Amino acid sequence: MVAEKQSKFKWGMAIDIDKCTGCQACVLACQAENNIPINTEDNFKDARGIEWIRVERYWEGEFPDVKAKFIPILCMHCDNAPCEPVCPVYASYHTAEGLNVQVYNRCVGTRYCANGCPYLVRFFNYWEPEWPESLQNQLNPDVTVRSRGIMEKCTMCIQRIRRGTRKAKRDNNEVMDGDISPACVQACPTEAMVFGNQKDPNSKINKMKNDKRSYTLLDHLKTNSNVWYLAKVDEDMDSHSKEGGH
Amino acid sequence: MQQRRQLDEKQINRELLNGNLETPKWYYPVMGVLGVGVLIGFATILYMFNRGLGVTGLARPVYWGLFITTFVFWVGISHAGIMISAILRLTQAEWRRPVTRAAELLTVFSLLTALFFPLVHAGRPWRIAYWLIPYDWARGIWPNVRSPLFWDPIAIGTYLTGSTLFLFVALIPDLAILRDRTTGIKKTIYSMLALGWRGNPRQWQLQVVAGVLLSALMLPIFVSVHSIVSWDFAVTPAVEGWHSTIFAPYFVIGAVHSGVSAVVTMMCLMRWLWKWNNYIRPEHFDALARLLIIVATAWLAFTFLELIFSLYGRDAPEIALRELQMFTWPWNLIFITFLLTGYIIPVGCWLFKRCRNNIAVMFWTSILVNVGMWLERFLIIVPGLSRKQVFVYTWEGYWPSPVEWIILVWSFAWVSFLMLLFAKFFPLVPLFEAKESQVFTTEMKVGRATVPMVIRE
Amino acid sequence: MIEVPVINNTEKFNSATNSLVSSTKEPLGGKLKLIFGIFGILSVIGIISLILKITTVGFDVKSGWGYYAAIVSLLLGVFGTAPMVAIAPTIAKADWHRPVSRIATMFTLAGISTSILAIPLIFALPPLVVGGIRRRSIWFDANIYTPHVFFGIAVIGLFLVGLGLLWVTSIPDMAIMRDHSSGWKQRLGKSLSRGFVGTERQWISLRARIGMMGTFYFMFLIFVHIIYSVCFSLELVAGWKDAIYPMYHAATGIQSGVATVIIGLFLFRKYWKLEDHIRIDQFWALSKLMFATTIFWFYFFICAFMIFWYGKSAINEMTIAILVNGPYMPVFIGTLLLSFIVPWWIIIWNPVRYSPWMLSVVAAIVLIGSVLDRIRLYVISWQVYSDEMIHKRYIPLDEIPENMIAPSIFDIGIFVGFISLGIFAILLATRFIPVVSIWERHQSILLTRHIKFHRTEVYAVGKPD
Amino acid sequence: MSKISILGLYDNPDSAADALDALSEAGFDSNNFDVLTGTPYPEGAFGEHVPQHRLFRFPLFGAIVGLTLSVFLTSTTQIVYPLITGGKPILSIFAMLVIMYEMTMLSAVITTVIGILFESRLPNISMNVYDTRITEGLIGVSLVCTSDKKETAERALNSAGSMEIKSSGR
Repeated sequence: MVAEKQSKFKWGMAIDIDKCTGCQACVLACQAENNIPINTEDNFKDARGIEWIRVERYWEGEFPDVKAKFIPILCMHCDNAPCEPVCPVYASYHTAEGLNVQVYNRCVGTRYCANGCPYLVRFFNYWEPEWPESLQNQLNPDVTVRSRGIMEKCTMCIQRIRRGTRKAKRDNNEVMDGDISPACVQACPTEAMVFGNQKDPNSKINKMKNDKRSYTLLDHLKTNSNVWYLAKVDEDMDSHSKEGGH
Repeated sequence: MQQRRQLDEKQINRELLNGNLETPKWYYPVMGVLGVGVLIGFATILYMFNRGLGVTGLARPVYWGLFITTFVFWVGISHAGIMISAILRLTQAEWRRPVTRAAELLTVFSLLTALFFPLVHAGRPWRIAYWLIPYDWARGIWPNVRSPLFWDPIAIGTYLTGSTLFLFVALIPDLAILRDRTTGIKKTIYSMLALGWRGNPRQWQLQVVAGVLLSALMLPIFVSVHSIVSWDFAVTPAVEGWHSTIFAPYFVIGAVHSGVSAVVTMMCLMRWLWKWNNYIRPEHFDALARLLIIVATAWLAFTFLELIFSLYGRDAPEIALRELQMFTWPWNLIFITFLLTGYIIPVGCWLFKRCRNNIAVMFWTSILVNVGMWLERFLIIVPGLSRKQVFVYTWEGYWPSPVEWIILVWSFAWVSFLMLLFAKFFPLVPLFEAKESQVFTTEMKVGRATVPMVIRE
Repeated sequence: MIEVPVINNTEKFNSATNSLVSSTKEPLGGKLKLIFGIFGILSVIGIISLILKITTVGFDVKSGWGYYAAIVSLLLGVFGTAPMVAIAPTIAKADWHRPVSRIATMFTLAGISTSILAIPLIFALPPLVVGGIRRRSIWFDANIYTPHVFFGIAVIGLFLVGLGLLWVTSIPDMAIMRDHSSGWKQRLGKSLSRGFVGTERQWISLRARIGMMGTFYFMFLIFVHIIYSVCFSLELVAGWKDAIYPMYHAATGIQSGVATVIIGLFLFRKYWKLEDHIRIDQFWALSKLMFATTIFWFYFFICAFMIFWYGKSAINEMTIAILVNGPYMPVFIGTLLLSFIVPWWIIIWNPVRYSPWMLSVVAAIVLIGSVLDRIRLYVISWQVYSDEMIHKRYIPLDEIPENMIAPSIFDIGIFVGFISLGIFAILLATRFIPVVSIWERHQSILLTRHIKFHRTEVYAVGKPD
Repeated sequence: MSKISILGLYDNPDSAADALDALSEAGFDSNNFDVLTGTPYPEGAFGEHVPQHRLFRFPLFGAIVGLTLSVFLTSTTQIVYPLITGGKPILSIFAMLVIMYEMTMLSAVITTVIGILFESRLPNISMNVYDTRITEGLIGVSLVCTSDKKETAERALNSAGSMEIKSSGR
């Protein structure tokens, strides 16, 4: 693709399922970082909760010897994203840095992209978002507060990426691997999640994505996602995880 | 066997203009009721704009619900017009004549209504209003031509413009008749609209050529419109229930099924309300029912092909989807109702000549067909979304909220309101076609039998 | 309403009868004998090469049967759907079809070649259970030889129903042959016309029978097309999921059928001297049909292609590689040109639709196009089939072969031979059955009039129902 | 010399046809007189000369215009904003096809309607004399001639047995 050659970044993420304990730290960090409205109980009841990253739990095996398997799912920032071309107003498109971005200002809320997304990581604002008085000052100034009627989704914390690249530019040195990390990656206690630049040959993510355990979700749809998962080291579960998620 | 009555032009004028030159006594009460419905509908829409889409029943993963269903439904109904007037004109079917205008009218108004729904279902309709329509000059970035949601307005706009012009061209001679029957301000308005029609051979010849040529041009548009609407769904690989290659012809044939049935419904109403028994005769219903049997059967065949090939892949999401769609409450009930009303009951009736010639039966069966067709779209869209991929993790079914139901009812009130409004000022049955059929049909004696003859030039 | 004068048609009737009956009577002149000889020899060649193919290639080498399958599918279209040109207008009560219908219906006789060719193909088709595992099929969990049985029954049934249709529609003409000819023809006519003398009751039952047989034939045809297209190409490609494919197959089949009828009409009109029975109106109407079917080719194609191109999933990309831009891309481009673009562009002009020979040129182009179309569809599906691959979710792009396989000499022999066999059958029939049905010709004489309308003369058509 | 228009009304087609013959015998040019009916009759039913039209050129022209416009619109939109969506090429031909097709058809239809109006000489603001009974089944034969020919014209119209003759100067 033309535009991709111009940039020296292609961001990506790798998640080691083997290290994931399902502690939900990433979920909380994401909610705090990105001004996501509080998911109250009613929100979840009418299936309108917004969680840019979620931890799915799968029970494997029969009681008593059951194993829980956790898999954090966020926007895969696919290169062939089914959500992008269907948007009539270019609100969702692919940046030169390989990110799948959602331009809130353009979005008119047709929700077509959400139908196109096979991972269900795009969310619609049904109501005007509200925060309790105590949290008013907690909002992140770098992130837009999305009004009602538009789609939103994981941005790989684009505000942090911008900050990192700008800083590197200012004290003119290269962006080192690990300089930039989204909130979820930063918050992960077991360092199961790794974020980095795929065009940097010796970045950690490149090693992980070329690992023999690595796989991507729903690869038969050929979305060319930029989030890789490293299968759990567990003989009787490898077979499952190969088939994308289950 | 059609019982042919000779009608002179005076009588045709008197009978077919009875809705325009004088007002039937049922007119104002009916308009009042419909008007109230329309107002309630618009109020509801404004309320929804004000509060946000939260007032609908939509929830993840069903992001499209009743609004899109109804949008597809009305686009489907709109296929009545060109089906009747174009295809039957090109195949020179004599019985089309009294129906053409009403059918084209239905096309125009149902398209207008259909266009409402993508607007109201959007999260920020006011933005669409000044960003996408007419075109996006506001932010210096034009719409994405790769998006099916951009193909839709183009296709539907083309169809709407085309059928409106078609309607107007065919209306000119009748406007001239009205011009000659009215006085005062009405006369001036009609004279302006009639563009000084005199009815010399040249104008009549062009009128005939125009019919054929415009039909030939509208036919490809007619096919393309619903194909493009179906591609809204079919192009998304993520939704197993939608990603099927048969969708385009399947939607088109379904649209013809529902559209022609809607025309039948309208013909019954015209016969009952304006007493046009000389023009809308049982033989017309008979012919339409025969046509509908073929269309409906083809449509059923497509339905089964689509079903077979969705299961043919034997993918888990597909099977889960079909289980939900056919065997899980409440969808199983809807599915059965859809089969019964969409095909089994109506076609079962139409097989018998007695039913085909019975106006009341035709009325109710045609209404059943449209109930079924609405349910079909609902069954395609909602279950398809609720089981779209392995990652669906919220299993509550979507069910439309009162707001959505009110807006659905509003659309019906709105269409009939517009139709009646039109019927007050313009003739619903093309007078010159009625007169033409008097000239262009005759009878011949073969031995003792009399055979109706059609004159070809 | 204008008065239609009652005129006496007897002499018109007689002249029509005589000229049409004589078209079967005329002695086998040298030229005709020559033609018969050529087609006979070619058919023999075809049968020989069929036997050779079975013995040399054998049923296990699936890739060797691609062209064979393509030929069968072509014949299903060219000969099988031609009668639709007679059936459809009859149901739609159009009045132009009367001189055409007999020629169209006679192509059912050519079904003999399809039925012969179908039998070896049944043995070549792999069973539903391959390597102990059941492959994807529209027969789901049926007996593993279901498609073979059903296809066999369907093809033979189509042939028989076609013969029935031909016989029913020509009963009155048999009666005429019985009365206006001598020798074996008279005896044959006597036995086939089943004592038809044209009573009211006989005509009514005849009309009912024609309607019934026509509908039967149509249903059988669609059934055959669906089974054939799905079982003999679609199911052999792992992951190819294309709900519109059967309809596409049927539609393109009808396109080639219309083309065949146009060419047949042209030749019979020219060499059987039927100018005063087969008028320009018939070509005019057929050209419209041709135009419609030509557009349908593109419509059905784009309906499928758009979904695959936009969907962009691995399965979609595989399907596009197999159908469009894979090894058979040149063939596909040829199809696109000859099945859609060229004929569409020629036939869009009014003068073309009035001139029979121009129309037949277009029809020939369309036929070549449909040959290429069948090759593009069938050869690769038999080429990529393998007992391991068939169970995969989809065929990876790198597993798709780079280059296309060329037809063997036997394939060409079968192609030429069995088409000639069909034509031979028809030619034989024309010695006995008038190529324009006399009774329908009488009907059109009876029901169409040129009547005076004030200062002009108009053409009026009676429409009894 | 001032021009006037004369209108003769007839109650059956044959006498109207006679009137046309009488007029041409009286030496009027067939472009100057015209038959007005409330019903489309088959061409030449009154022995009038069948008018020629060039309607079929209009849709062709319109189609070409629409095609060029749509090609321009779709290609520029994608070239000016080279935003990659879903890994599709910047110039996605098959997406453009849909829009090209629709816009071509649209402008073809519009030009056709314009052509119809143009070819049937509408809107028509000529002050020629007219009678409202024509749309009730009477057949009018209208004629434009110089005022000195008035008598001959009226004689011709009367000879065919017209119910009524109206005339107006202009």
